[in-house]
Amino acid sequence: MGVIHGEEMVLNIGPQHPSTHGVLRLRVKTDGEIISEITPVIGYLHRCFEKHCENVTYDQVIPYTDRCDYLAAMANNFGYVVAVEELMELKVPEKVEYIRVIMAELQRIASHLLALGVYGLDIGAFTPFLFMLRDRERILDIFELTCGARLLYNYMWVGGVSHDLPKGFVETTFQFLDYFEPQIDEYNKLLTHNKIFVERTADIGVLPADVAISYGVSGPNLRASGVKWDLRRNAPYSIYDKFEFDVPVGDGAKGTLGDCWDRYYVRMLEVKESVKILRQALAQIPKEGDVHQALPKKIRPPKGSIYSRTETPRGDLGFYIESDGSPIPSRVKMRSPAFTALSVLGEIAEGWMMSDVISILGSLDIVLGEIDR
Amino acid sequence: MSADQEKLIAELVEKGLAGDMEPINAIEDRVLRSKAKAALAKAKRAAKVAAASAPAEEKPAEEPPSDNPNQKFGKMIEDKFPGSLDADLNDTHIQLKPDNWFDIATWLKSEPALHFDSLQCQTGMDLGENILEARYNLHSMTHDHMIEIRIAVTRDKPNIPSIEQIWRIGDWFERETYDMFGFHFDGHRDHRRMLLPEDWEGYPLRKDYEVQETYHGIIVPKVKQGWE
Amino acid sequence: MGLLENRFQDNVVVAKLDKLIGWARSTSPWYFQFGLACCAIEMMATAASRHDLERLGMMPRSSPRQADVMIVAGTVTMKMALRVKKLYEQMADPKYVIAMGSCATSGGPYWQHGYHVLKGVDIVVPVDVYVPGCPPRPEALIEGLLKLQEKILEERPLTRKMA
Amino acid sequence: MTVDTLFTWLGGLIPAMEGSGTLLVIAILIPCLVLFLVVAVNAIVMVYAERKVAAFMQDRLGPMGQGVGLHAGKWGLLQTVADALKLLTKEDIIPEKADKLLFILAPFMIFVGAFVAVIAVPFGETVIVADFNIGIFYILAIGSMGVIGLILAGWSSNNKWSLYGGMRSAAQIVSYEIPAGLSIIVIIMLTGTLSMQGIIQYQEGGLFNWIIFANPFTFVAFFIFFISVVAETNRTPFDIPEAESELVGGFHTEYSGMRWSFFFLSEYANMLVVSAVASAGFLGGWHSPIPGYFDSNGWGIFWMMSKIVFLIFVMMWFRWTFPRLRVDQLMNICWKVFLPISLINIFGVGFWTLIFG
Repeated sequence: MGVIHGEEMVLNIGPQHPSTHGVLRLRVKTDGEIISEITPVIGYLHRCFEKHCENVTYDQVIPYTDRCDYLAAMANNFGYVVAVEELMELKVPEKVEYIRVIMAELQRIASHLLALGVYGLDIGAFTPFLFMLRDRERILDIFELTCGARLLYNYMWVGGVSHDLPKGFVETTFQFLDYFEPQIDEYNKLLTHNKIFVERTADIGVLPADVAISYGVSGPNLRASGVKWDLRRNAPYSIYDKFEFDVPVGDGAKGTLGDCWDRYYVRMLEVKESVKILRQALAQIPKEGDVHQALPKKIRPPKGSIYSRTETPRGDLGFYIESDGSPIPSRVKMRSPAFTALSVLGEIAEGWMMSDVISILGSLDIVLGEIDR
Repeated sequence: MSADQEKLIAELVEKGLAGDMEPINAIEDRVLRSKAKAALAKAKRAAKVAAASAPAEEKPAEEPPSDNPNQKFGKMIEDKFPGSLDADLNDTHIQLKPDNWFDIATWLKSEPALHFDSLQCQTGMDLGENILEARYNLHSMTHDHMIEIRIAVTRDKPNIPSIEQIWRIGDWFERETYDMFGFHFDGHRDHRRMLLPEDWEGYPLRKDYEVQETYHGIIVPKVKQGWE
Repeated sequence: MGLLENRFQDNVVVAKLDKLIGWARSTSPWYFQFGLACCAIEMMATAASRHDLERLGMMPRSSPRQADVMIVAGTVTMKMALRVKKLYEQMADPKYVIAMGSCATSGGPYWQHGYHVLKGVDIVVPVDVYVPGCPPRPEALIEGLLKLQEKILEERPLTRKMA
Repeated sequence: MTVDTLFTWLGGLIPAMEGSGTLLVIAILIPCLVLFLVVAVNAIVMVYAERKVAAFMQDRLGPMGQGVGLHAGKWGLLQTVADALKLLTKEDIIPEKADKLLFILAPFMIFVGAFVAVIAVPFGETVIVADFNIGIFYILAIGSMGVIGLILAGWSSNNKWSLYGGMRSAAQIVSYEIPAGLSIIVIIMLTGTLSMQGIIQYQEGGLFNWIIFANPFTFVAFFIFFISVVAETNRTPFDIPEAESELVGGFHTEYSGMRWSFFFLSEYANMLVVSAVASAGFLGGWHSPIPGYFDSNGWGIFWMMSKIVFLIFVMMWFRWTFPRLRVDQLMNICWKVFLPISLINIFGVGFWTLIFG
């Protein structure tokens, strides 16, 4: 590992560390508190997703996509299923599209809640984390109501969804939204405008827009740097063009544009937008229609390849699927947004202090299951 | 199957090809409906294959200025770097030779009209008979168009110039593709395995990959003794 | 505790002492946050407000030295297996392991084609309680923890065991 | 119940040993034993209270003793007793490369620093172990001995995280001693004596005679003292030395079993000492807020303990709401904010007493 300088200390923020959001190792060169060099080492959760995709049929891959980004399982299903349907040019009934958008937006709220809560935990505030998890539990109840699972659902199938909406689903979700909206202001009071929290996050880990694009960063991290890029708006898939919502972009309110506070606040605003989408979707959802109607008996997409992207809570989730006409995909490559977000850490976290590196890592909101696939 | 059922399915397939699925879905008898659907799917596939081969002949006849990005930019690459194309253009991708891929990539990024500033995804492929292929999906944030570039190399000489200086995310994408397939990206500053441990043998995503027996004394293969 | 371990004949006093030590250890098993994958999120949800782990006296500790129970929550891969073994050895003595989820128990959904996945954490560390599920529900994890508390209660550290 | 009154009283009881050395030793040992019990029980109750307060603030139940087998009390009351017993029977790991002697010595240094300071704390009119005439000065001096223990712990466990924790704690505690000391000077300027009983006597006669309401400068001095004392006992928002999310365990990463619980014990002993000083110095010690009532000797202990418990509750309240500061921000606040203000306070109090007499 080369010559270790006298005063510099090589430190492993090791695979097991309270705030690395899973099994990520940061090999850090520090002298005193200042970090001079960071090299993330990943692969501790490499579960051979792509090898599995080459050995199981199209619809058996769906549970594996759940387990890639286990914080936003619905969004992963959605991404994979949209890609396969695009490959097969399969048209899905209206009601299924609405159900998928509702589930994806609920999942976005749940994932952002946990991301914001854990970020507060990294900075040292314990209580917001538990408040946000308590509200996330209510969303998990709604998911449990529909498909019986709490975290990993295997809910969206190619051509439809596994279970139709239960009776009273729309009312319970409306009840949740009415309960949830005032909670967001409570979080803002508790954490967002908290003087110490702002002190710890403003002007820290600034990610300029061009660096972000060159590193392929996407999602809230990119929007916090001022780039208005949201797949639901720029390249609408499914029926996102039916809803009107605006895309929150960082504006450097509490410090320079693209700092940790912006990334945090953009996620908070996105939760509000998702609530807006949910209200519209729940109002317009067609009552009748069979969700199993368009389920193809045998999924054999024609020979060819497709690259399709969807907007998950962490960014652009891309699926490159190559099919040779047989029911088993010949190659599925998952382009994970957290993978690109982590690659930026080496660039923006150098020169900061130890506690800032943890804060920057938390603000990027990475999930190791998706990075290591 | 009685004659009139066959006739019924035939004209249903005509309607299906024309695009409206209502009559097929309207049949109550499940067996008949699934037969009709299968027939329709077969007919569709036949039509698609015919369509795919159709443009091949009429393309040399005259050059339709098709707005498909792959075609358009493929031609631009052909004019700028003659002889770099590996196969004739089609709608899905641009096939390139590996040798001057670095200058094409810098040009693709710096050219204001193209301005492909974000490398969306890089995929490795094992096409069998020792051909490895690296596929790049490039996307431009400003013009919002997307192309796919494929570079095929053989297993014994898998060298592709690395583009990690141009798109910084290429650094990690290429390391992962090397880790999984065994490409060699010349000029890559940190050419190490990305996901697997340093001392892992073999390249897992190759079709003919055999799992190693033990790793640091732990039995790796899928079945422990006495399980099966 | 090394000196006192299984040194005494089994009589009333020692039995009562055993019960007291067993009670103390089973009432406050501090767990070592060992979140690897999806089960870690479910473990966090169990430790949060609705199913509160603190009710059972379990406090999350981030350093192996102060933890008694290691909940292996998630898929253990080959690269991570050596770390799991090393961390297990760092823990102070009466230590227990709970394999949470089917990945930690037997490799879970990745057992067939997962070349990089360890087929069960009991290859590297001795496991006390296996909690099935992918991910196991919070109630299942709490049931696993209660099972572990029962097991700790029955342990007789002081009485000499028939070697 | 100071030591010398106890000594004379015992001398009267057993005339044979009147004035002999052994009697003096006994007279010293009994109050120290009582004090040790007070500190230990306080630590156990405070650990339980902290977990319950944290739980109720976070909308959950906290230790309810609902585990299997014998219950841990009705509302988990015996939870901390179980924790202590379990920690007693844990394996005691001393890392091989650690500096063995310092590693063993560190927790006791911290605990001694906190425990010895409790001797001078007045819990009532006569309920004090040793009424020094330099009471408050003695407490501050002994209190700062704990820092050495922290640095020793950080250095001797030969672990990079503990080294970080040790260095950070050295910087933080030493620098927060100064604003705390300066705000104590404000009290001494008003009361004229260093002895704790003297300070409290000065504040007799109801709520508005307390030093905190003496003049605006002492009001500010109280808050500066309280915040810098929170920093001295490593409590959030200043818990940087054992930052849970950054430095795994901070300076006590390598400690396990009973040795580790000494850190826990001394943290609560420290909290007891500093909130006692704060309530004795600023909040009128064992005087009752209403001038006439409940002022007899027995009630004194009640008032003193209620003020201490209230201040400890506020510290716990801080812990579960505030995020954590960064090291340089912490230094910034101490040297650039607290120090100038406490100097202005001293000047202000001097000026105020000059004018208003």
